[in-house]
Amino acid sequence: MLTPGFKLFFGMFAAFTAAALVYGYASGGSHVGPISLGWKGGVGDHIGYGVLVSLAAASLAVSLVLVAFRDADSEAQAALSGADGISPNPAVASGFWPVAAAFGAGTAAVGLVLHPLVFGLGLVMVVLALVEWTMDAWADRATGDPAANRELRNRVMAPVEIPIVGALAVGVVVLAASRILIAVSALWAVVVAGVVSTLILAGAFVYATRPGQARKLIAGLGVVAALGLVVGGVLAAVTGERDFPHHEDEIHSESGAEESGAGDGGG
Amino acid sequence: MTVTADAPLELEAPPQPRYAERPLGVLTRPQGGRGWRDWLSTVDHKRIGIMYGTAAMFFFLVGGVEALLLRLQLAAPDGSVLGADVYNQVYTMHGVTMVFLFIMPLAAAFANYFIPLQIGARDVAFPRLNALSFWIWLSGAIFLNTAWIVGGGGADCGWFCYTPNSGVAFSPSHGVDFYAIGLQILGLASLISAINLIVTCLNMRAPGMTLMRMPVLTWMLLITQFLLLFALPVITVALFLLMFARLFGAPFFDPAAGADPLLWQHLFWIFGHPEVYIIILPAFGVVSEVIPTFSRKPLFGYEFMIFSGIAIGFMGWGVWAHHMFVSGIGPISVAAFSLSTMFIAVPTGVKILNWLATMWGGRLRFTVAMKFAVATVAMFTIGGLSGVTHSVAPADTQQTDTYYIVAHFHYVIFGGGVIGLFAGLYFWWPKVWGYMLDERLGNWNFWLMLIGFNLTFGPMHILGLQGMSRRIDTYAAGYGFELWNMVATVGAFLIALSMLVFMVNVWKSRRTAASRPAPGPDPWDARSLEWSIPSPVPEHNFDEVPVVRGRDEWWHRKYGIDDDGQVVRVATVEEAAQRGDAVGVHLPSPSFWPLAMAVGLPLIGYGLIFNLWLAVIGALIVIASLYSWAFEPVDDPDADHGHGHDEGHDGGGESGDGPGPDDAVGEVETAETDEPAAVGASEGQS
Amino acid sequence: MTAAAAPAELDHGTSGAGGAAGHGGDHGPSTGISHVKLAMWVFLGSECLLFGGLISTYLLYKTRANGRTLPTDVFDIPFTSVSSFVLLMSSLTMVLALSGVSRGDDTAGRAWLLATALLGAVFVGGQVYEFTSFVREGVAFTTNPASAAFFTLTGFHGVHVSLGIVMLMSLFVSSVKGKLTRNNSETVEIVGLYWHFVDIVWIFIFTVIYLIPAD
Amino acid sequence: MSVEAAEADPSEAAEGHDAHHPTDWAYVKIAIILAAVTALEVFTYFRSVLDWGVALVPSLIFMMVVKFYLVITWFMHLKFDNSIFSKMFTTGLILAVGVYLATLTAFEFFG
Amino acid sequence: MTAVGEDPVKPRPGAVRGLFRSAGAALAALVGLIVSGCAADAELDTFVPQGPIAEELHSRAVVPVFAIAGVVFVGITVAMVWLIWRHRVKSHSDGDWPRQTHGHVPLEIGWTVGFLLTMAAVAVIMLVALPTVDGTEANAVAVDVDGREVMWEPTVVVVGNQWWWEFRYYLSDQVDLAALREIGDAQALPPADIVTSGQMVIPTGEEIELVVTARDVIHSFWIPALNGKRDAVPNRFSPWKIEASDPGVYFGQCTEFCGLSHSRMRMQVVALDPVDFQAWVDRTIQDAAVPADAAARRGMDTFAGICTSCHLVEGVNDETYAANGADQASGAAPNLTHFMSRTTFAGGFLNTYNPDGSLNRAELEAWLRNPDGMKANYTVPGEQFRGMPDLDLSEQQIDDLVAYLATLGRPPAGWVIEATEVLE
Ligand code: HEA
Ligand code: HEA
Ligand code: HEC
Ligand code: CUA
Ligand SMILES: [Cu+2]
Repeated sequence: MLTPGFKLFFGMFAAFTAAALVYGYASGGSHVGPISLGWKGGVGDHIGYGVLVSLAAASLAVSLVLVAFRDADSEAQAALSGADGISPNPAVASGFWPVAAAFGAGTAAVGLVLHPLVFGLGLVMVVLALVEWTMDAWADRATGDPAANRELRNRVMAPVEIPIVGALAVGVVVLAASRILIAVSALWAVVVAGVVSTLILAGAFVYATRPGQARKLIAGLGVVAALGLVVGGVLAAVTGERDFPHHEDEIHSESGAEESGAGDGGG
Repeated sequence: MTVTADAPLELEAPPQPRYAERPLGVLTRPQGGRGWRDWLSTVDHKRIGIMYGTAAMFFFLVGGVEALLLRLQLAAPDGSVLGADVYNQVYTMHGVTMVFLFIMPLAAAFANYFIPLQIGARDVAFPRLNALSFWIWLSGAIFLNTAWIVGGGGADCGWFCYTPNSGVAFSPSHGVDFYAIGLQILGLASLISAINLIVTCLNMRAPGMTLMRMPVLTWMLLITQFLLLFALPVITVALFLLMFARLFGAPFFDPAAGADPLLWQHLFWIFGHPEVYIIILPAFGVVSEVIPTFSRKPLFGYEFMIFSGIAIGFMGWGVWAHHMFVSGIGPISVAAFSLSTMFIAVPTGVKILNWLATMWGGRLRFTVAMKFAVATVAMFTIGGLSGVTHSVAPADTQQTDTYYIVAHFHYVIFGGGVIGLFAGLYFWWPKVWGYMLDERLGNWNFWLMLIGFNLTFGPMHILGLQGMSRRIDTYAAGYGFELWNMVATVGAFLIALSMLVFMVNVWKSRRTAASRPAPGPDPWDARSLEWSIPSPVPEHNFDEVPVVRGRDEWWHRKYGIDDDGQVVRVATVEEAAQRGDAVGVHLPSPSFWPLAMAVGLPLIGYGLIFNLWLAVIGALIVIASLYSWAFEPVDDPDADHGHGHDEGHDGGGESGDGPGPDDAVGEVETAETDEPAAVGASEGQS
Repeated sequence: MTAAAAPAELDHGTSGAGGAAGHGGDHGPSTGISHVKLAMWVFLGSECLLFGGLISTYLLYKTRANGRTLPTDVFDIPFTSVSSFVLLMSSLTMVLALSGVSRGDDTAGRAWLLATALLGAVFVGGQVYEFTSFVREGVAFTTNPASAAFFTLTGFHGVHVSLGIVMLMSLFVSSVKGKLTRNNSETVEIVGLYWHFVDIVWIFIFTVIYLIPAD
Repeated sequence: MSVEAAEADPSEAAEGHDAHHPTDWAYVKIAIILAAVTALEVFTYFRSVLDWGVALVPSLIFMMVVKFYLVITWFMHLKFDNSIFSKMFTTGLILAVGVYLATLTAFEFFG
Repeated sequence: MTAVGEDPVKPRPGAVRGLFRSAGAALAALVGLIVSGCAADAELDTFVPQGPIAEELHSRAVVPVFAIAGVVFVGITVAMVWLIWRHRVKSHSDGDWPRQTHGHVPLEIGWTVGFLLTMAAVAVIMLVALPTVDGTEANAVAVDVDGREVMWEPTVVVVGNQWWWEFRYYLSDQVDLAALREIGDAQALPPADIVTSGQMVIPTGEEIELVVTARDVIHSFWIPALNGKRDAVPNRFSPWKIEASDPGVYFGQCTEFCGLSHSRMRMQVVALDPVDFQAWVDRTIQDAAVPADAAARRGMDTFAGICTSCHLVEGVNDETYAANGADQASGAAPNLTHFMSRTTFAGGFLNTYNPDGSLNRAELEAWLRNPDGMKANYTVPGEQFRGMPDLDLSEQQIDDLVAYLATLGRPPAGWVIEATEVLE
């Protein structure tokens, strides 16, 4: 039985290990050095790598201890208290949140040395995971009725999750589309936007009007298209933007105000 | 005035809060009751109205103390009570506080409390949105005033905050940021409330309550809501631009980048002028209820009163540049706006004469409320007439930005708006609280206020014509300003004294309420529907939704006119009034989400000013509350209302059978299911 | 109920109609229309002044270059035309979604809802692209009054579209969960009104800001 | 701003809601018109092909108004719905157009 | 002092004026009485016009509209008092009900039309009076500029700054409104023949066109005795005009809130008869000269070292000034070339001379010692200055500077000094 405590620390172990690896290479390590704890080759920054590896080791150790002693495990507790069955408190639903939280923490730690953005990302992950985890844990014990518990959990979390997930979904489409458009030439941008929207229209039309087979086909195609969009977006982002003519030097006579030397963005 | 409703409100046994038996712990839906916590989650339009009123009176004291500081500084030449810097902040915050945090919410209090009662409804169209409006307003008000503490001082740019003086370069403290963001928050509150009340007026009227039977107060409040509806987006745009200019360096008002400083002025005054009618129309409505009651005559020329109100509302949109006569907009614009401005005197004059004609031949009984109402007419006329002297643009070049203007607008705002609303306070006090205000103290209050007011602002006419500029923190001796400034300061303290008397009156009247006879439903022998139900008003307002057959419905239930044209009583108040004892009337369930959502908005504000993370947290709170709200059923399934009384009871015995049990309240609720769509959309505002 | 004692005809109102008898005791909305729909229309009336203010700001400032590049110099009309077209077609899909839902045809409703949201997303994506390219070409938010007004106006519109998309997605989700039925098709109608409004604002912007040449 | 007309008969209004709504095909037709007008609008941009001269701005405005009108009447159902909606909306619209046109004009007259 | 009693304005055609004139005169006389009774020398009094423009404005616009408003006020008030007196009762007894009147349409129409007609009259008043302040009159003043006769179309460019006014005279190369609008920016005005601040000098009997603008925020130019006010808006050049009939000093105050020391932003117009005016031009068109006195020379050096980053003394430090530019948000500080020729300084707010005509050393020194103490300002290091900063001058430096400043320009006539005597 994997207890939550185990999950947390094992997640942290995983994250710190990954962090150590990334950091080992990123700071200038070579070959298999970082994988082999510096046995075959070296790592860049020894101190940082060392800290991360020891953190990973510590987490692993704690996680093992926790699973060995079966903390907070209802079965264990039942056994301890001498009851002959599992207590009416239902088993804690298993969840990935501890792992996610730990992974976030690891990411944040890496961010500390790598880049503030990564740190922020990690922090956000930790917070999100902790919130979700807490809510799950709380809801799981709220009443004796799992359905009511789920309901309760949803009542609290859905208002946060739905808009965020919705915004993320839209954000992905928007981001991917804009990356693609900006990677291709101006003319192609027109074509891409036109084609994509025509496809959406056509797809919806077919889906809405043709029952049966066509529907499934469209749904399938839709999934493919969505994947394509994401992949395209990533590719486009990697390719980078096309070249833009820069108009900086154009001077407009009717600007209204004489150019006062300071005018840089009018800030 | 305090929020907690003690003795008088507990006439009926309140349902006990049932937190204890609730199964699901912390996030349960509030149940409603009479404890203080229930005020936080209430969606009852009456309680919301009371909260608006209480908060407004609090801010009246704040703005009033600011005014007293101004008057102290100006009492004598070379005053040294406040430095120039502080003076500028104080007068700015005085204007902003009085306009946005006192008189508008006080009018909102009347709107919330009395529109549903006057049209015979159980609540407003969107009860939770109503609560939301209040909480947003309150959080905005608090936000605005925290500038004193965390913003490095209040805004110091004047209440119309002309650019570029309000840009970062010229006003580097955060005061103006608080102004720009705070007013947006307040605007959002008023916008939501305007939509809500418009729908309420149009859609929730009792059977038979046609538009041309609506009481004048409701009518004026409705017009006010339309003005708010259309004026607020304009200032929102202005504030938005200002905010972007200050926080992100957008050159909207930067002359060096070629921007035009007059853009702000146009946007501000397109809002600003309708705003002054937003301030005055509710008071007009109050006066139109009080004068007929105490003249024992119906309002003279009802239709003309309504249409002149509408006309004022419309014309108010075409005059804004009269605040810019000297700003260099060119002679053609000046002439056009000067002309349009003058003619507002026509519908306003129609109102004045109709009030006089109502009194003409009446039996005028001068209760305190009546005194206030009549004083409103007199004082407003003075202010209106000085307004007409401004409207002549060439003459205004001598007047603008002097104390003559300050005199004008205090006469219309205080003499018209505030005194008018005080008439309303005295008039409806027994309806709201179940006890009368003491008339003797009320008289002291009235006379002190009237005399103090005229002593304060009367001399400002002279000061202005003698050339005293406004917004100056000191003036020199020898220009002839000394005497009248001193008089004005003395007057201001008389007003303060009158306010103290008012507070004593409230306190004393309440303490002695139990030992005096209860006012009953209709202490003044009044005319509109709210007087047909008990005082204080029971939570469900009407036992039975009344069926309306004419104007002044309640009066007609008490009196008839015989063949000689004589008034005869057909029913006593006791016979005609509702008892307020209906049980189990279906009411919308309370909710915490409006409050929660309102808390998020100032966080966004602070975030924009200090640290964007805060804004993210604020936004999360807002969004989460919004969705929680959307998922929350309008009707709490766990709440036990009903008792089987629902059906048929509201139907009102005589009204026969409609298709199905579609009582007004039921309609509220089904409709409300979709509310978040509207909310989500209005979010786009901020 | 003693009200019955009231005299029979006391109507001084100008309209004779609307007496109790005429209404058959109906206590529903006095106008017979839904609160929310009325509220939405009232709100849209207000929005006119909001967008009007931003549009006017841009029109006032559109040639104030502060010696630098104007938005009009970098407009990509062909692309914006496609964007406009996309948004216009999303209005069509929106109506079809409403029509589907109120017919009880959930599949169609869902498909069109999703299509509307996607078209909206393509539009916003196009706007992000447009903004980026403008910035690359030397027209940033603070470049001059014209650019600031341009970005504020179109950005504000973009935010409106995005909010609309989130609403549409929420509808889509509840439809998938089976909570959006013919009975509450009015919700779709309300969101639709908002959506079409955002579309007509763009109709206005496209003509007045993009197509009419700035002299 | 009278809504007297709106007070006719609620039940009928509620029913009318479904009864008078156009068919999907009608919507598609409207969309086709809209698309065509848009195409025409865009066409004006290619002045090398056809120069509209002084007619350009008026025709653009005209086309815009047509599109605007079609969307609000058909897609937003103003044509079929209670007239109170139109009143609310057009009040805002007219105010906005009037007030802002006046403002922009005022900037022209500065002299 | 009442403006109406001596009203010299030829009666204008227009029924309205005739109608309301007598009532107006009576009312205005009453108001004038109150005003004059309490103000010994109220230099800002708007009811004491001193030049033809202000007088016309007063008699054509102010008096008639006040008269109409007064009549309406009296009417309404009398009606109201009468109603209250006539119809008041102590209490309402059950049987005592008046006749229930609901309205009277002819009456309503009647008073609506009555108001419409009244307002139409007010409209006529406005339209008649508007050209008084807005129209311009083509005129020219012969001015001798460095021995050259110039027909000066009397225009003064008025520039608001935080918190002082600058007045620019373009005599030889005249600029007009259109040209200035072409330039578009008050921070980039072309050099002028005479630049002064705080005090505008004009010839009597001539309509002076003003072009009002500002360099930083909005201000408003107002000399109540000579005309109403006009805002000074950055990026905008607005026409305005003033005219004084008699020689004298006319006081004014900036009336648009412009930040911290708005209340201390004042100005005067000194009207001189044409001969004196020419003499003033002759004096002030000259550049400053290097002083002979040793202390003043030391002062000049100090000035060159410290003050020229903001102040210009023409003929002495043009280059340094051009090189340093101004640290002000407005890009400008008062031009001190003829400092002594004006009787007030620091935004028309402090006296340059004592009443006996001697230099007001105390205030000048105090100003140099701590300008902020005399007139609040924002001079935070690192930010753009608005106002004159505290420069940490030693007493020696201050003495020297005062000695130097005293050499810049010559004092005006004694009566001007006497008439100015601003009240702080
Ligand atoms: C409650 C608020 C309120 C109201 C109702 C009014 C009403 C009017 N106002 Fe006022 N006004 C303000 C609040 C208000 N105002 C404020 C706050 C400012 C200053 C803002 C600032 O600068 O800070 C201001 C400033 C202001 C100015 C700008 C002054 C300046 O800065 O230069 C002008 C100019 O025209 C003006 C005109 C009018 C007019 C013509 C009316 C008319 O509506 C008045 C109509 C009423 C009457 C005329 C009296 C009754 C009528 C009769 C008895 C009929 C007979 C009369 C005649 C035929 C003449 N007002
Ligand atoms: C609703 C609007 C409203 C109201 C009610 C008032 C009320 C008052 N105002 Fe008003 N005022 C404005 C709106 C209002 N004002 C606006 C918009 C401006 C323009 C701002 C600007 O230029 O930007 C302005 C500007 C303004 C100025 C000009 C400042 C300047 O230009 O430099 C002055 C100066 O005297 C002034 C004075 C007063 C006074 C004495 C009162 C009094 O009537 C207040 C009376 C109330 C009280 C006194 C409260 C009661 C207090 C107690 C009971 C507590 C007792 C406490 C003690 C005795 C300490 N106000
Ligand atoms: C950073 C700019 C700055 C510097 C340096 C500066 N001044 Fe000033 N000075 C000003 C400004 C701005 C004013 C106008 C202040 C006002 O009226 O509010 C002014 C006003 C004056 C005046 C009054 C002028 C008038 O006509 O109103 C005198 C005299 C003066 N300064 C002298 C000096 C002397 C002497 C020095 C050098 C020791 C000096 N100033 C340095 C900015 C400066
Ligand atoms: Cu300058 Cu006020
Ligand atoms: Cu106004």
